[in-house]
Parts: sequence; C-alpha cells; structure tokens
Amino acid sequence: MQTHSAKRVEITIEAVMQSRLTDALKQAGVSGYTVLPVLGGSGRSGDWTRAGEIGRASGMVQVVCILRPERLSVVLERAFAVVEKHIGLVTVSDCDVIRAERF
Amino acid sequence: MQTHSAKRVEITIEAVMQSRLTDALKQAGVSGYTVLPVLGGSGRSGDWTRAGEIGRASGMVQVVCILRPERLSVVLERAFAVVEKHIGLVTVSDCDVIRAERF
Amino acid sequence: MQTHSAKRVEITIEAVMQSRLTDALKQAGVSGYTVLPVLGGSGRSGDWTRAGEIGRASGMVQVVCILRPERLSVVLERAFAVVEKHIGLVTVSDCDVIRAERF
Amino acid sequence: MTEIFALAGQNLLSPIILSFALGLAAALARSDLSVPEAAAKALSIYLLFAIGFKGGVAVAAHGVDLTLALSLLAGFVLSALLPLVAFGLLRAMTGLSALDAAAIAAHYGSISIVTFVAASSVLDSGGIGYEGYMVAVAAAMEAPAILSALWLISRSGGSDGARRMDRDLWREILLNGSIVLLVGAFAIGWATGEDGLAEISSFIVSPFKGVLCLFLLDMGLVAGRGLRQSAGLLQMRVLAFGILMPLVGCVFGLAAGMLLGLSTGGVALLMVLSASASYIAVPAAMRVALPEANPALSLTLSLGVTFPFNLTLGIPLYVAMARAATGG
Amino acid sequence: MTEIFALAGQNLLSPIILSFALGLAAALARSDLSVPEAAAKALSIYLLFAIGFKGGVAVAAHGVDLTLALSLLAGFVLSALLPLVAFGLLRAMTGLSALDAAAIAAHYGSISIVTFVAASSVLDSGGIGYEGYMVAVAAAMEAPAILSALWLISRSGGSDGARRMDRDLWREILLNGSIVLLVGAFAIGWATGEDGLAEISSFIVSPFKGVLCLFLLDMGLVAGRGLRQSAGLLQMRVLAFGILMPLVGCVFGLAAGMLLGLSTGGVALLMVLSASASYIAVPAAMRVALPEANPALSLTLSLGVTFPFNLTLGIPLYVAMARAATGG
Amino acid sequence: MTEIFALAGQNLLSPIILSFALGLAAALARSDLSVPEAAAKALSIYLLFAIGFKGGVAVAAHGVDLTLALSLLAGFVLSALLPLVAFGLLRAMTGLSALDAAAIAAHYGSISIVTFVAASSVLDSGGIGYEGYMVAVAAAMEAPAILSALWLISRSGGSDGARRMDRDLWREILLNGSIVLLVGAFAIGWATGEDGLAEISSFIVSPFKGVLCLFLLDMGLVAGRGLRQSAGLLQMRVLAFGILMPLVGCVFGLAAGMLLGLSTGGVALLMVLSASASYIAVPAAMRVALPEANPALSLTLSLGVTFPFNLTLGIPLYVAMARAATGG
Ligand SMILES: Nc1ncnc2c1ncn2[C@@H]1O[C@H](COP(=O)(O)O)[C@@H](O)[C@H]1O
Ligand SMILES: Nc1ncnc2c1ncn2[C@@H]1O[C@H](COP(=O)(O)O)[C@@H](O)[C@H]1O
Ligand SMILES: Nc1ncnc2c1ncn2[C@@H]1O[C@H](COP(=O)(O)O)[C@@H](O)[C@H]1O
Ligand code: NA
Ligand code: NA
Ligand code: NA
Repeated sequence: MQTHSAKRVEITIEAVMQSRLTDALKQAGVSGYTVLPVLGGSGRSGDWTRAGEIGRASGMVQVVCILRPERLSVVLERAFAVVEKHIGLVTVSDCDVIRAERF
Repeated sequence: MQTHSAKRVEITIEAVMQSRLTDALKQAGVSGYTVLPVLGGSGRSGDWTRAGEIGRASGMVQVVCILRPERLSVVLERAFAVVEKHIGLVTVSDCDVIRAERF
Repeated sequence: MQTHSAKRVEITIEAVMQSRLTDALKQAGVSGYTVLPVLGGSGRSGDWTRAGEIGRASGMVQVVCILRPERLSVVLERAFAVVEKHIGLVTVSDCDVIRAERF
Repeated sequence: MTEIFALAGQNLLSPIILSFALGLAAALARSDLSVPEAAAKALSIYLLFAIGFKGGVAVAAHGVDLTLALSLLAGFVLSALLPLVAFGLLRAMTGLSALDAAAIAAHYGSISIVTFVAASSVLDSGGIGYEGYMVAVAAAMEAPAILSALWLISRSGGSDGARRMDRDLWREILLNGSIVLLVGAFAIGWATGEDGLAEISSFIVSPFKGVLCLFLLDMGLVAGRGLRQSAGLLQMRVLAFGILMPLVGCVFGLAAGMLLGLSTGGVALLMVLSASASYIAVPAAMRVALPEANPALSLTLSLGVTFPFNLTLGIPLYVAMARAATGG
Repeated sequence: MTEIFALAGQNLLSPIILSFALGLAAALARSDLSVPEAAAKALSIYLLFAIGFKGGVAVAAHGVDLTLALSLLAGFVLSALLPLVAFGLLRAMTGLSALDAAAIAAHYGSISIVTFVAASSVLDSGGIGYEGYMVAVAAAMEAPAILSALWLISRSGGSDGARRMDRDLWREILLNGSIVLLVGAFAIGWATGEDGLAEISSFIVSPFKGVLCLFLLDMGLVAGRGLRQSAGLLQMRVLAFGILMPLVGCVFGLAAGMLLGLSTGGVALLMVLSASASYIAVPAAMRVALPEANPALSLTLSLGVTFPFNLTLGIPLYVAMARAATGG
Repeated sequence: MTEIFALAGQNLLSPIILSFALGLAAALARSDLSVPEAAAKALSIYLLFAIGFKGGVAVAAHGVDLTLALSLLAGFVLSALLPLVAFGLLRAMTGLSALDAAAIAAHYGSISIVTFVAASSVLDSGGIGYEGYMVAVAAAMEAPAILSALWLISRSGGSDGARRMDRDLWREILLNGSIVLLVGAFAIGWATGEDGLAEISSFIVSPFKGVLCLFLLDMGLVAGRGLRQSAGLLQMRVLAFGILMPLVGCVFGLAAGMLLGLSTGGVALLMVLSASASYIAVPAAMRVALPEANPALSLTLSLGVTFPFNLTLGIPLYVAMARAATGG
C-alpha cells in the first residue's frame, strides 16, 4: 500500500483554549484535526483529574493534527502563539499516511 | 531495557464502522488493538463534536494497533478496504515495544 | 520554530493500576504525564469495552509521558516493574518538542 | 383556524418547547452550554423506556384487536412508501444527487420518537384520547424507510444496493439500540400491565415531562450547532423541502388513519409519525450503507428544520386536521 | 413448593427482572444497545446512596442492639469463611488452577448489593419484615473475602500473599468507593433519621424501583456481553459451580441467621448475601493482587451465571426456605 | 447567639451538608469514590434549570417592581466592587502577586449558585420568605467581577487588560453555559408561570433536595481532592483570607439589602451571594485571561475553604444577622 510521509502534531492544551487553538490551526491552513479527551495528568502545575468536575477550567484536551511536512513550521508558529502563555505541551513526530490527497 | 521495533497504526474512523474495522484487523491477524474515544474534530466534511449527541452517526473513534513490521502491509490492505469509502484517517509510525513476544 | 528531540512513552494499562504506575513515573523523575481514557480493546485476554461498566476492574487507560532521551531507560525500568505482571502495553517513539526547558 | 392558532400558541408557551428554543438560541449565539454525551444518551434511554413501557401498559389495559395489526401494517407501508415520495420531491425541487436525495428520503420515511412524545403530551393536555399501541406503530416505522432508500439507490444505478446491504447491516438496522429498547420496554409494559406501572410510575410517569424539557434543551443545542455549522450548505430549496415534506407526509398519515378508523388522537399521531423525520436510527444506517452521502445535509434538515417545524406549528396543525377529519 | 413457584413466577414478571432479561437478550442478540459508562456509574451511585441511607434511617428508628453487633460479626465471618468453601468446591469440581480458583472464591465470599436490593424489594412486596441494619451487614461482607483469598494463595504456595498485600491495596479494599458510599450514606441516614428521609424521600424512595429497572437493564447488557465473549471459556463444571455455590452459600446464611435469631426477612437477606457474588469491589482488588488470574472467568461466572440465577430462582427459594425455617 | 448555634447545629445535621462532608472525608482519606464528570455536569444542569425555573415562576406570581430592577443593579455593583475589596485585603494580608490576587479577587466578587441554593433551602425549612427574583440577582453577579479583576491587572501595570479582553472572551463570559441556562430557565419559568411549574414540578421540585445531596457529595470529593493536592500551596494567611473575605463580603450584602428594603430572606440571600465565591464561570474565564495565575490557588480557596465555611457556619450566621437587622 502506497504511503506518504507526514507530520503528526499533538497538542495537549487546556480545554478553555480549545476553540482558540483550532481557529489558529484553521488559519494556518490545516486540512483537519482530531480532538481527544484527556482524563487527567500531572505536570509542574500539579496533578489533576476530570472526575466530578463541572467547570471547564481544570481540564485538558489533546488536539492531533496530521499535516504535510512543508506546512509544519507555519502551523507550529500559529499554534505556539496560542499555547505560549498557557499550560500545555506540543510534540511533533513523523508518520506515514495513506490517501495523501486528503491533506 | 530490551525493546523491539514495531509499527503503530492509528486509524480514526466513524464510530458506526468500528466493529467492521476491528473484525478486519482480527482477520488480518493482529494480536490486539485499543480503541480511544474522540471528542470532536474537523475535516473536509466540516466540524463536529460529540457533545449532546445521542445517535452514533456523527462520532468517530481512534483505533490504535501495534504490530510487527512484517504484518504492516496486510493489515493496511484490510483496514483500507473498510475505511476506503468512509470518512477517516490512517497513519503509520515507528515505535519500539517491550515484551515483543506479545505481538 | 526551535524543537528538541524527546521520547514519547505510551503505556496502556489496567485502570486499577493507574496510580501505581504514575507513582512509579514520578519516582523515576518524569516532569509530567497525561492520562487518556480508553473505550475498549482486544488482546490475548479477549475483547472488552467500557460501555455500561460500573466497576473499575475491566477498563484500561493510556498514560503518555514525554521525556528527555537520557531519562528513557530509568523510566522504562520503573514502569515495567509495575506493568510486568499485568495486562498492558508499553511503546516508545521519537518526537520533537517545543519548550524543552519544561522537561 | 383560530383553533390551530390557539393550540399553537398554547403549545409554544409550554416549558417543553421553550426548552428547545433555549437550546437553539444558546447554540446559535455560540454559548458553550452543552449537555454531556453520556447524559444525553441517558436521557434518551429513559425516554424510550418510559414511552415503550407506557404504550405496553395501554395495550395490556385495552386488549389487542385487528386494528392493532392493521395499524402496524399501515405503519410499515407508510415508512416504506414515504421515501419514494420524498425522493421524487427532492429530485424535482432541488439539485441534489440521487445519493444525497435517497439518504434524506430515508430520514423522512422513518420517524422521530420525540416529536411523537411531544404530540402525545399535547393530546394529553387537550384531553384527546389515542390508541396506546401507537408506540408500537412508531417502532414499526423506524426501519422500513432504510430499505426503500437502498432500493432507490440500486434502481437509480450507480452502485448496487444489494452489496451495500450486508448481513451486519441487517442486524444493525433491526437490532438498533433505540428500536430494541422501545420494543422491549413495550413488551415489559404489556407483560406487567397496570401492576408493573404502579411499581415504577413515580419514575416513568411523574417526572417524565421535566426530563423531556432537558432532553429538548439538548436537542435544541444539537440542532442549533448543526444549523450554524452547515449554514452555507443548505440552499433555499432544500430548506423548503424540510417544511413541505412534513405537510405532504401528514396527508398520507391522515388517509391511513381514516382508513384504519383510528380515534382522533390516533389519527393525529399517525400524521405526526408520517410528518416527522428520524435523527437516530436512520443516520447511523446511512453512514454505513451510503457513506458517500453528506451526513450534515440530512441531519441538519431533519433536526434543524423539520423537527422544530413539527414541534411548534406542525403538531397543532395535525391535531386540528385530525379533529376536523374525524369530527373528534 | 407451590409457594416457591408462585413467588418465583410473580418475581419473574416484575419489571425489574424483565429489564434484566431485556438487557441480556439484547446483548446476546448483538444489538448495539448500551448504557454509557458514566450513566451506569451514576445509577450505581444513586442506588448505593439510597440503599445505605434507608438502612441508616431504619436503624435510627429501631435502635441499636446486641443482635446488630453480632450480625455484623456473623457477616464478617461468613465472608471470610465462604471463600474457603468455594475454593474447596472449585478445586474438587473443576480443573482450575489455584490462582483462578482463589480469585473466583473471593467473589463468592463477598456480596452483590443489587441482589440484596432485589431481595429486599421482593420482601417488601410480600410484606415480610427485616432488620434495617442488614445493609450494614452487607457492607461488612464486602471485603473480608478478599483477605481469605489472598491467604489461600499464600498457603497454596506459588507466591507469597504478604507481598501481594501492600499498603495501597489495603486502602483500596477498605476505602473502595462503593463501600465508602454505602457506609457513608448509612451513617447519614442514621444521623438524620426520619426527618432526613422526609426531606429526600421523593428522590431516594419513590423513583427507586424505576431506577433499579434501568440499572438491571445495564447489568443484563454487561452480563450478556460477558457471556457472549467468554462462551468458549466456561466449561460445564465451572458453570455448574456458579449455580451450586449459591445453594451451598445460602445454607451457611440460613444457619447464621437462625443462630442470630433474625426475623424471617433478615434470615432471607443473610441467605441472599451469602449466596450472591461480588462484581464490583472484589474484581478490582483481584486485578491488583492476583493479576495472573483470568478476570473474564470470575466476572462472567458471578455476573452471567450466579447473578441471574439468584435474581430469578434463588431469591424466591431463599425466602421460602427462610419462611419454613423461621415459621414466618 | 444561641439562635445561630441552634440553626448551625440543625443545618449541620441536614443530609445535604452531611453528603458534602462524606465526599470531603472520602477524598481526604484517598478513597477512589468518584462521580463521573458527565454525571456531575448533568447534576449541575438539573440544578441550574430547576433553580432558574422556580425563580422565574416566583416572579411571574408576584410581579415585577422597581425593587427588582434596583436589586439587579445592586448585584451588579456588588459583584464589580467586591473584587476591589478582596484584592486590597489579599495584597495587605498575603504575599501573593498582583496577578494571583486579582484572579482570586474575581472569584470572590462572583457567586456560588450552590451556596445560594443551600441557603434558600435553609430559609425554606425555617419558613423565612424571600424574593423569587433573587435568582436573577445571582445571575447578574456572575460576570461583573471578572471585568473588575481585569481592570485591576491593567491598572497594576504588568500587562494590558485590554489585550487580554478579546471579543471571544467577552462572548465566553456573557454566554457562559451556566449563566445562559440559569437565565434561560428563569425566562421559561417566568413565561410559563404556575401552569408550567405544575407540569414539571415532580421533576424540578420534589426530588430537588435529593439531587442536591448527590451534587454536594461530588463537590465534597472535588474540594477534598483539591485540598489534598494543594496542601503545601496554601499559606495560613491565604487560608485566613478564605474565611475573612465572606465575613467582609456579607456586610456589603447586608448594607445593600437593607438599602433596597428587601425581606429578611432576601437580605440573607444577598449576603450569601456577596459572601460566596465562584468555582465555575470565573475559573474558566481566568484561565483564558490570566493564564499566568495559579488556578489551584483560587479554586482550592473558593471550593475548599470558603464554600464549606459558608455551607456550615456562614449561612446560619448570615440568616441570623439578616433577622436581627430586619427584625424578621
Ligand atoms: N512530560 C509530560 N508528558 C506528558 N504530558 C505532560 C508532561 N508534562 C505536562 N504534561 C501535561 O500537561 C499538563 C500541564 O503541564 P504543566 O504545565 O507542566 O503543569 C499536565 O497536567 C499533563 O497533562
Ligand atoms: N489532517 C487531519 N489531522 C487530524 N485529523 C483529521 C485530519 N483530517 C481529518 N481528520 C479527522 O477525520 C475526520 C473526518 O475528516 P474528513 O473526512 O476530512 O471530513 C475529521 O472530523 C477529523 O476528526
Ligand atoms: N497489538 C496491540 N495493539 C494495540 N493495543 C493492544 C495490542 N495488544 C493488546 N492491546 C491492548 O492491551 C489490552 C490487553 O491486551 P492483552 O494483555 O493482550 O489481553 C487489550 O485489550 C488492548 O486494549
Ligand atoms: Na416520517
Ligand atoms: Na456471598
Ligand atoms: Na461573592
């Protein structure tokens, strides 16, 4: 099966910032993204868990975006501008995709 | 710690197709898979979110399958046959696993 | 945008073992981790799904930990000591992170 | 005419409709108000269980007769027939592809159980009686429309419907969770009768309307979100179909109801079922069988246009028509 | 004998049992009907809170006496003892390993609170009284069985039980969410008494049975799914154990209840507790302490075989036995 | 004085407070008891809907007057003013940075709707009347505090408040889900009045207190977890602020209530609103606008210190003060 190289950007960010991040991704021209729920975690700002929470202040989501390698730098710039002052994590890894025409 | 190279196949697919996909994976001889919930996303067919949905028509799941490199091509063929006409994304990346005897 | 190489450790483990695993990760000196919910899966011990479950016995979670490459081996040792006798999966892959000072 | 407006006005001021309006407005205004998916599903499980159970108890109380069997048959035929009408209308009125038209048609042949419940509660408030087994008719109308749509596709060429219809899909359609729950609860209600109802009525009867408010709040949120996201997608002609089709459908329901000799309320409910469009069972089946069809189109039309139309203006209209026709 | 069948027949036709049957049938037929995990957990929180609270109120009303303390002790002893019996039976009847046998044995020493509730509601319908504090006895029987199972493992060699029993595990067993909630609600009910109950009875009393129906629908779905997935796993002899063990267990409960001089309902409930098997607290503890044991085996046996047996035939049988023994 | 203690004692023994205590104790003891997020959100949707609806019905029953408008204005002013007081106190009492102080101050200007509800139910039990529109005042007090806090930040230099206040944030603050639901349900209750309430009262009135118990169980769990995790974080002086601020705030509420000429219950509720601190709308807004502020600090203070203080001792105290002041 024919595959094509792509980049997988995974951004873990506070739930309140989700729409700002995805707006930025769209402006950076990504073809799509997927949002995964996050149950809990730990970092410099302490431990947290979603269990029993009613507000949106203390939760995170993970936004995964697959993109062509040449788009990476502009997407990272835009995403970083949103994440910068916020709790969050941005990782990039290599992957192969099938159906490259979709990206 | 001794690790072994493997492939990580990540398939984002409509929830209604989940059992068809996992049946195909089993037929392709994978040793297992893990299904992650997806909260929402965006792509050529627009934005969506699971919030408040009661039907299964408008949600996706992510199926992650770790496999030996030599199994990759047959698994991709089978998975692709299911995904083909459907909204969805297939990515492959390299990883290392411990306890290779399990795969 | 400046990025730094890191390792992405992904551990799929029984929900009952989550706190033991994260305690071990902390003792191994990781700077943080993120816990993702898992909907279901399949492996040598059969198929399972969280749907309708009330106990914690039959569910899994995915713990993702981004770390500096030099920390990898000690983290794997510690994590493996917890996972060893349990159902579960440990994979390691390469990634790049921005804001390396956080790790 | 005044009666319709009086009923419509009274209907519009019920907490149920206003809750829907609140959800709709909140979503259109881009509020972050949302009902968790698990809670929305739990509400729908409650409603299906309660609706089915009460229908079963009503049948246990009033017994089975030939009309019941004929009504089920009529429901089946209506559900199979209406997609053909809808398909014809869509092809004539709009520029949609055969695939998209067929997918939408399937939604309109099938039914919306919440519209059915809202109509029942309007009848209850108005003191208009109806056959308890109409719930069973509703269940019988869920699935046949799907088959008609697939037949339409196989006929209009392009790809063969038979291939799309594998064994798994059959099972999924017939054993769809919402159908199983509705029919199962109906059977339980039938088997346990008034005694069973007495045991659990403070769960399934007294709080029912309040739960329905929260459910409709959620439906409003989902509909509003859908409308906002596919605003550009819906041409005027497609929108017009979303209002026209229920008006056409209700006439078929009226005819069938009169033929069967149903009570006033029964006729009204059959009209409501014919006029309403599915947004649970059918969308899922369409994603499997017709993945090329645009899901946003049919869902927005059925939940964002037809559902609110029926809820606000449709139901009072159908009730008034049924009263006029049956003299009830 | 006729009495048992009458009671069993009446029991089988209750909405509660039929809801379980509906879930079971839906899962076996591979319907996609499912209750969201969060909703299932919410239902169980409601049930534990209501059960505990009402038990506490009953104790507040009738006061504490020596029998309460002795009953708690008896529950503790039964829970610790029954795993030894179960282990012996399993090793004699089946070819299971010591590990798997011990894990299963722990489930059968502990209890199923839903079986307990179903039995209480049968007693209520039958107008048979019981001690309010039996809920506390139920709570006392949750955990000791786990310790017995670990002791069995350490004795039968292989690996040492002490190592498996770290401090975290102790805390997890004793502060398990379901035990804390049951005991906590019991304490609140006790402290606030009839006044407290009056404030919240339209939440925890009136809709209780209806909620129980939905919960049992879910239990049926989970049990059916388990049975379907581990169909190959369960040999006939293991299945037989799932029916035999409650029959053996109930005799211990009967003996203890008679010794304590409990009321007819109290004896029946102690039999039910002894005959039922855990599927919440114990499975989680076993996954931590005995990860090598096959979880599908014990869960399917307890939830897929013993639970439905008790629900349908067991409870009427135990009630009849208790009536015969106490002359009540 | 004795009256306060009597009321406090009676209050402490209510199932509502004890449920909170149970959750708190379970979390501090590290039990794994937890309410699923979706269930907790569903409970809060239910409570907001019920509270808003009942408030609207009360207004429909008693009509609108000038005091209503003035009370809304007073609520707005209090919410905008109290953060300045809180900020001053924090800067004087503690070593917190301007950012952290402003974030905390925003919480204390806003309100806790559950504290409000708990107080209403204490008033109800005590037969003390209050203005139905106080719910609307509560809604009016949700957001202004956020603006004050941003103004404080922009004034105290460091970074400009205008930049932090983009259009999206405005929308998020004003169309925050909990505000929309509370105000929307209020409007529905107002529009449908007693008739609307009659339709759904067995959902939103009878089981209300019981639902509140489960919600407070969850709040106790969340508060306990927060306290445990940020034990090291909170200096004594910050903790002291969490008790002192409500005592200061309530005086402002008392003054405003007397000026407005509210009933005894109305004054007490305005005191409760002034004394309570937000843990839903404000924390989310602060994460967007002041991401550098430590969220654990403000949440733990408002939910882990001030909330339980108000629930147990504060409410009886405020009620007693209001009675003394109004002679009611
Ligand atoms: N090293 C890491 N690996 C994975 N996730 C992390 C890591 N560090 C932080 N996170 C996630 O990011 C959140 C915020 O991190 P922090 O800003 O360090 O408090 C944590 O709660 C985790 O969910
Ligand atoms: N580039 C992408 N990166 C990550 N997820 C994507 C991407 N494109 C599409 N998706 C996911 O796949 C779904 C369907 O995509 P599409 O078929 O483009 O509408 C979207 O809703 C996303 O969840
Ligand atoms: N090859 C695999 N790829 C992804 N996940 C797996 C794989 N094998 C096992 N798993 C996950 O690990 C769980 C336990 O696996 P097992 O121990 O093989 O029963 C499964 O239920 C899956 O969630
Ligand atoms: Na229809
Ligand atoms: Na037992
Ligand atoms: Na305040």
